[in-house]
Amino acid sequence: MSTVVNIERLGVSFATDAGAVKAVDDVSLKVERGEVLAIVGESGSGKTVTAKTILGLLPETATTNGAVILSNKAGTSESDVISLSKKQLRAVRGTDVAMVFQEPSSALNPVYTVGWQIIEGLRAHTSISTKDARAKAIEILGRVGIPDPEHRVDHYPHQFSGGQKQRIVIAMALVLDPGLIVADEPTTALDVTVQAEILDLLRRCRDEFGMGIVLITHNMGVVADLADRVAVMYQGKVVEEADAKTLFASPKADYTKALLAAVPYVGTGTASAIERAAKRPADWLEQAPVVEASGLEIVYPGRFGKPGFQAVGGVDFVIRPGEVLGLVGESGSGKTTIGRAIAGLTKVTGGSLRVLGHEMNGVREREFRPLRSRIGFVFQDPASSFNPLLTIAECVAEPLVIHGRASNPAAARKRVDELLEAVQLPKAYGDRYPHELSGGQRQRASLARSLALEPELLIADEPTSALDVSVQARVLELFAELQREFGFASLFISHDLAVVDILADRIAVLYRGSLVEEGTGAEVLGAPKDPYTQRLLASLPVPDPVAQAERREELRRLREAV
Amino acid sequence: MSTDTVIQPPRRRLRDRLPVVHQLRQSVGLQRGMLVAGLVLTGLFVLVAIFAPLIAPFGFAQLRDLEGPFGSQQPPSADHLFGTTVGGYDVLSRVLWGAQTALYVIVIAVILSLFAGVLLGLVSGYFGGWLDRVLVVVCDAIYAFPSLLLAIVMAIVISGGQSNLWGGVFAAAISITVVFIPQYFRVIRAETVRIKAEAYVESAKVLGASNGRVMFRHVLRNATRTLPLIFTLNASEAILTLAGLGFLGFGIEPTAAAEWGYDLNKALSDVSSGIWWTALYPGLAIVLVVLGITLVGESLNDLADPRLRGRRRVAQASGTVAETSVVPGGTLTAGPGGLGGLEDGESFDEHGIGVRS
Amino acid sequence: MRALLIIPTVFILVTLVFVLMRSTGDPITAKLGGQLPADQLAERIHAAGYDRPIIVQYLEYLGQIATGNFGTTLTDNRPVTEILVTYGAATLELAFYALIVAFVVGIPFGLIAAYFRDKGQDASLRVFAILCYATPVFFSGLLLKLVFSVWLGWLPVSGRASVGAQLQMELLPNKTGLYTIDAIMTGNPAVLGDVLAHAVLPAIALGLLTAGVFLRLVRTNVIGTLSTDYVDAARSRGVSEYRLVRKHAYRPALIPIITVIGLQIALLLGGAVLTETTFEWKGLGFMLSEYLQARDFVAVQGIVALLAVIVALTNFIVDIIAALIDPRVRY
Amino acid sequence: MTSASKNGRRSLVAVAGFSAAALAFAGCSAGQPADEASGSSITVGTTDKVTTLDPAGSYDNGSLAVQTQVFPYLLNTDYQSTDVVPDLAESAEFTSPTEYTVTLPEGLKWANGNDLTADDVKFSFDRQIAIADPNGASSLLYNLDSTEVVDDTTVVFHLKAENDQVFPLILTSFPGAIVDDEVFAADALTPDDEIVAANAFAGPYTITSYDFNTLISFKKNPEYKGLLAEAKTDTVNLKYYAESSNLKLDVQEGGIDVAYRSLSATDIDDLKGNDKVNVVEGPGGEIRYIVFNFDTQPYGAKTPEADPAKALAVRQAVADLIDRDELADQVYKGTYTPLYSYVPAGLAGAIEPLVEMYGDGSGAPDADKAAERLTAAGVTTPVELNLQYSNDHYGPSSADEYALIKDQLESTGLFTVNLQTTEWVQYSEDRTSDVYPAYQLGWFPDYSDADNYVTPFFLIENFLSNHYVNQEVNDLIIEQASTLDPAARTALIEEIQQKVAADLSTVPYLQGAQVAVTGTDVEGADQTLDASFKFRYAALSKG
Repeated sequence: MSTVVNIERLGVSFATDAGAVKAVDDVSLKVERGEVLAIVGESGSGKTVTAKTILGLLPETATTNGAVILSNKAGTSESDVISLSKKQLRAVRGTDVAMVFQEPSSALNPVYTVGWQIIEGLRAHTSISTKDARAKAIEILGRVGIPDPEHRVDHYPHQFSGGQKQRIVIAMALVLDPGLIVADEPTTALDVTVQAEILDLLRRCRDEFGMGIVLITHNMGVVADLADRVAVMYQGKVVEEADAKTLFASPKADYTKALLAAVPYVGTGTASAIERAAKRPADWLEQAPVVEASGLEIVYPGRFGKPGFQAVGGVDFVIRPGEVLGLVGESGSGKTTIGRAIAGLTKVTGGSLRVLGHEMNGVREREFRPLRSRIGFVFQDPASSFNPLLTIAECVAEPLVIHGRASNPAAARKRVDELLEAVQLPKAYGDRYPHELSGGQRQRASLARSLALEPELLIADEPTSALDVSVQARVLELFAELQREFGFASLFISHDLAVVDILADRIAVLYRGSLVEEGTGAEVLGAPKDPYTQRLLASLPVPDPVAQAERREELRRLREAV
Repeated sequence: MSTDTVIQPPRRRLRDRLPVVHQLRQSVGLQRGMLVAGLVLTGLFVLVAIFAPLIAPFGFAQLRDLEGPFGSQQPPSADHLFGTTVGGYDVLSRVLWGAQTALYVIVIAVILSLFAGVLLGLVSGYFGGWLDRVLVVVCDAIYAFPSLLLAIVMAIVISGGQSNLWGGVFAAAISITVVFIPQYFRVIRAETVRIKAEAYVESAKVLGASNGRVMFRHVLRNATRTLPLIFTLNASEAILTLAGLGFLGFGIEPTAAAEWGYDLNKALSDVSSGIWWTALYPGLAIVLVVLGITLVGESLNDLADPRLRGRRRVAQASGTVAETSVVPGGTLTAGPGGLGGLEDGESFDEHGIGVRS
Repeated sequence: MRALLIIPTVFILVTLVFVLMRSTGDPITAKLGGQLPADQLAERIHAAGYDRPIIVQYLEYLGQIATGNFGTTLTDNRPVTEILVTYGAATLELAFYALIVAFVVGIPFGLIAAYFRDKGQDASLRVFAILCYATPVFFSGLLLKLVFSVWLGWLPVSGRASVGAQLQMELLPNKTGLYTIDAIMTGNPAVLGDVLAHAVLPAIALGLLTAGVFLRLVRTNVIGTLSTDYVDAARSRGVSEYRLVRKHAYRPALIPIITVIGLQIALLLGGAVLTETTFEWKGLGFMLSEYLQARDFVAVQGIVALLAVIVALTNFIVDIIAALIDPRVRY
Repeated sequence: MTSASKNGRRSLVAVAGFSAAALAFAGCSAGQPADEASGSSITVGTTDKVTTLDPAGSYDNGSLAVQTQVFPYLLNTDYQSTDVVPDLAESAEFTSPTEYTVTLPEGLKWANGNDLTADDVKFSFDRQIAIADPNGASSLLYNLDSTEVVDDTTVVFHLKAENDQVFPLILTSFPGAIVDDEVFAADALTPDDEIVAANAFAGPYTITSYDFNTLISFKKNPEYKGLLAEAKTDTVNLKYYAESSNLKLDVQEGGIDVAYRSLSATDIDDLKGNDKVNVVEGPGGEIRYIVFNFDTQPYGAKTPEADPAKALAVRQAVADLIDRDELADQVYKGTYTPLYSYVPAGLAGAIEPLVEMYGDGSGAPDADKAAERLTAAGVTTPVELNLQYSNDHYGPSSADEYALIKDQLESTGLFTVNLQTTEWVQYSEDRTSDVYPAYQLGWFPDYSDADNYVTPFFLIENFLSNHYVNQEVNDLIIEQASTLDPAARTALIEEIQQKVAADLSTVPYLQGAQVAVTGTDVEGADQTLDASFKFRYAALSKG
């Protein structure tokens, strides 16, 4: 097998406001034809920069040294991408190497048809008649699994689902059948079930079209599923490189070991849940539930006569004091809507939802306000959950000031310091601004804020999905500790079954606004009854190539059955 | 294990926190050139405006000095560097004093429209509902409103027969204000709607903060980050509108204050008779000041928006390696002053006002 | 739907103007203040009913509007509809020529500035745009007149057509008021040449002012879309930088641009009082300032109502064009 | 990359193409845009505006300028003369103290062929009174009781007051135009387009094409049988301008032949030095004066320190200090001349009382005399004087004019002047409600006779309403209006001027000259610039 691309001693640094920053330092990698090389690492490790260098897509502020030897499709000639002129670079892009982007919805031009955008790639390299170009576009759409390509070729991007959009992005990369595809986090933005299909498609590219694929990801499950060889990057350097099986079986670099340990493995959490259940007091079941939903319906009103959108249609569940209910579902399943309804951010339109003994359907803000001190909320995006112009101490002191526990932020500072200690953040961080903290640190501060008034109920809306794997592990540990210590009831919302499994006593699975399955961790993960839950479980990749191979077979069987 | 080492970020020196100085150090290449040029011109304008009484050789309405009257339409000479106008005033003094009048009008016009516009935009954006729709309709209606009519009404109602400096300045300022309020309203409303959906505002609501507290403590301060840009654009439009009103004869009475638009109007017939200096200097003054202010506004807009901001090309692969990259969220995105900027905010669109074209 | 907003917008404006006009004097004092003694003036004002309370006059005016009678102007005794047509035609023609210059100069140079971002051409184009925007139009108009007509003598000083040409156009039975069309109807190329020559300077003066706005608008928005993911994606497929600007970045950038261009057109159609005065182009803008000084209530209200309709209509048309460009709105 | 600059070049080419095409057209059009009408043609430019063609609906000079060319008047003044003689009429005299009989020649025709008879005359005056349009001049017919048609060619005007010497003059001005009773409506204004379409004209010219306030084209009227000599030019085009500087550039570049009314002082001064044009001047009827409000002026009747003697001393001091020559030269560059009396030079009975009574006796200012007057009257100096002027109604130079007056009064240390201005409409309302102690005013004559400069101003109930009451002057004015013998009437007018000059109800200081700028090949402008203040195109000829 001839090498498609050979990166020798690559170095890339950027000019930022705080001076020059070196993102990639002395990296050497090789990709053979028909082989998938996964580059894995946390954000800031330089993996995306390395990938973009192969296509010369770095912004002007970047300077590179070293060499990236890329051979053309037929393997007849080689060129060093870094020293290519703009014109030569253009000739290489699309024909010898192509890229698949992370966000499918923003990688397609909203105002042009998908057909036109595919033809653009063809027209940039070959002088081909529009009729033939259109035919080629239809053919490539068919190959990536878009139904009824003859008509869909003239549709616009917003008329496709997330998964279909990613298929089109891949089609655009394949149309000139390049020697190498660089896929930058191709499935991160997709739901788990759709992710599995896209990984299959990429596998076909490798097997049927014999292309080399450079897969950039931070998700070890995906690596286990698709990768032949793996390179682990940390702080701009390649700390370890090996074939998939040996890397997972016997990692050598400490960083790799730590990374693998931090990745949640679905099913491992059920043990601790059973042990927690045992410690429950006998009359626990009869205690008044903190949250009780019966036939809960939430409809978002449409604009100017367009029909409303029903986000939640008839859901029943219960959260008892001190219990963690895991709410799992893909995007559009209504899980966040339920969380917001409990917190009084979204109006309940049907059925009943009793929170701390208070009926939320037709609630009036004045009546509900005193109850707010008994509810805490942790948001998903650490970057925007803090007012950028206030210091961390002021933000955490906000609940204390609002509910009169302290006259002003300064008076509350002692209590704030205690809270920061509780979430393992040094007191000195109180004087910093939110943007001076890392994602993980900010999420801890957000936890501190939500616990300021020792609420009885804490709603966490995908608190760790925006964090790196290692940081996520520690935040989840902290969350469990705090839950044991404060004993609050909690609704933990997530799209990742593995994460929910670690914390939840009971798990509820949502699908398009209705509850398809509910039970303890063992029941739901061990023996799922509902077909959707089964498919959801099967398509979740586990960080072990061997086990992942069996699960792939099981998923294919499930798909034929349905 | 990559533990979170405690890093003590440099306390941001006060010098860094001043708005323009901070941007100045950030800017690079051509953008720095434009910002510097803009600042020089604007600084000059403000200095001249403040020290006009000292710099100007004569009073703005002075017709004669010890040796007798200046005479009308005298060409530039030793004691009248810019010559004299048809009315016998010294052009140089009128230009210098004119800066003072222009500064008064800018400050008053912007202050009047700033508060009303921002508050209306905040409330309308935050509460939405029918109040929002009504205010939007009224704002659209204002665009078609002939600000000239308001200039006449204000000229009468305010000065009430007197045409002193303040009467004239307020008349011009108020007629400009009505057109500026919708501009502030639109931008702040869009920002409020955007910020209202941010997590930290929703968290404040969940915590049970009152609407007033949420609006003023959280939303307002973040929504007003784009104000320096709007302030500069309105300042330049204030001058152009004042000149327009002056041209149509509704400027400020010459013995009450020196006003460029008024002098330019008077100078039109001179120019067709070959007397160029009475028109050239006030015209140049208007153009240079508006150029200066707009350059500053445009550069501020570019610097606030990371996409538009150029960065120094770093020397060959230099710079400290991993230290800063430990901060997850990567080195490419973070930077002092946060991500912010106008990426998704409504790009500030231009509307001319009736009297300017 | 923004189209329905035409009615409330016009209604608000006309009411606002009505009250303000009535509170600042009356047409009789404006015309004969310097000729008639106070008592005779008061007598005539009373006869004309201007001294009645504003509410009464307002209801009477609404009654007239309801019956479609826009009334005749008070100072020159002509039906309001007639003045709207004659002066509206002049403004329409000036706006048409000015927009040609604005589009020909503004849009392409905006694209070039975006393409050569932060290089020499970009900075010089941006300063040029700011200069166009910063120079008062009567000052630039004056300089243009001095250079091109007085010193070089190529172009006429002012007005919409020379006397001879105007007379020929007067003879036409179906005179439209749009001199370009009338000139073509006369069949005499010299008349058309004369009308075009008269339009060059005002078009350039007003056109450059608007071009300055377009240029900055296009530049900012195209740069904005140039840094989006889909442009990066296209670049990764080997599409040339120049085509990226012209095709991939330009069309999506049009959506925000169209709304502002629509507003600029509405303002131009509302009449450019400064340009019209400088170049003797008697359009809506110039006449509005004349009628305002003469306190001709009926005429001012008629023109303002027309302005409001123009602004509302332009917003409506802009929505349609935006829908054409942006498929997300259409489906 | 090259393709990018190609796009840049393509747009540059587009811009160049557009202007080149326009220039090319301009080239060929700069010559003869249109074939010249048969016979000679003159183009006149002005910045006046027409209110309406219908004489019953207008009372301003812009409309009169057009009406004079196309409508017949019973009486008129010939070129360069001030005595009123029959024009359309054959004879006109008082047949009894209250009856003024006018006879018409036989067989008079309108340009459209309709007969012009006594019925047309009665119709014209009856409709003026019936319509009484707010913008019309019906108030001038205050003395007309009724109009009687004796036969086809004789009309008798029954007047209220006897021997009214003013009535014949009124027949020559605004309401005196005779209209065609078969075309005009009796009880409403007739739209301009209908009048032009019906060709209802009988003056020296008729209107062939009419673009309101833009361009009017006149054609010589073969049917004209009036006082003036036959029109020398077949076609006269009247072009309207918004901005005086455009009018100046057009006449300077030869775009138009004649420019008449409101060029700025700078324009005229510059054109005097230009050999391509002639600047022709004639006596002007417009006068400028300062009015004192006897109640609210310093030491006025209604002020706390009311003292008529001191008030008079203040007025006299102002009259002493105004330097008329400096105003005329520096601000108006000769387009206005110094005025030392209430009746402008050029009219019968005009004398210059202010020359001897104030200043240094020869018309120049005298600071010491003013100081003496004030100390004699016990007035503490400097006197605080609020002076008001209008910045838009009386032309662009008012501001410079009053800045100079303020400077003249203040430089002597006797006065501190607080100069104010307001927009015209508010100015007219405020001045009659005693808001301004002293203020600027101007006057355009309704008819060119001394009466029109005294009656409106110095009767007890007058146009100024400045509370100036002098019974003796009041009676003299009423008497002169009905004095048949011209010499006796002139003596009365001179006496009135002496008396008012002593009281100084107003201080006149400038008289506007009529100025016309013509191409070097145009004659006749000097002939029509006379005390009638009517610019009659019939006198103009070219080539």
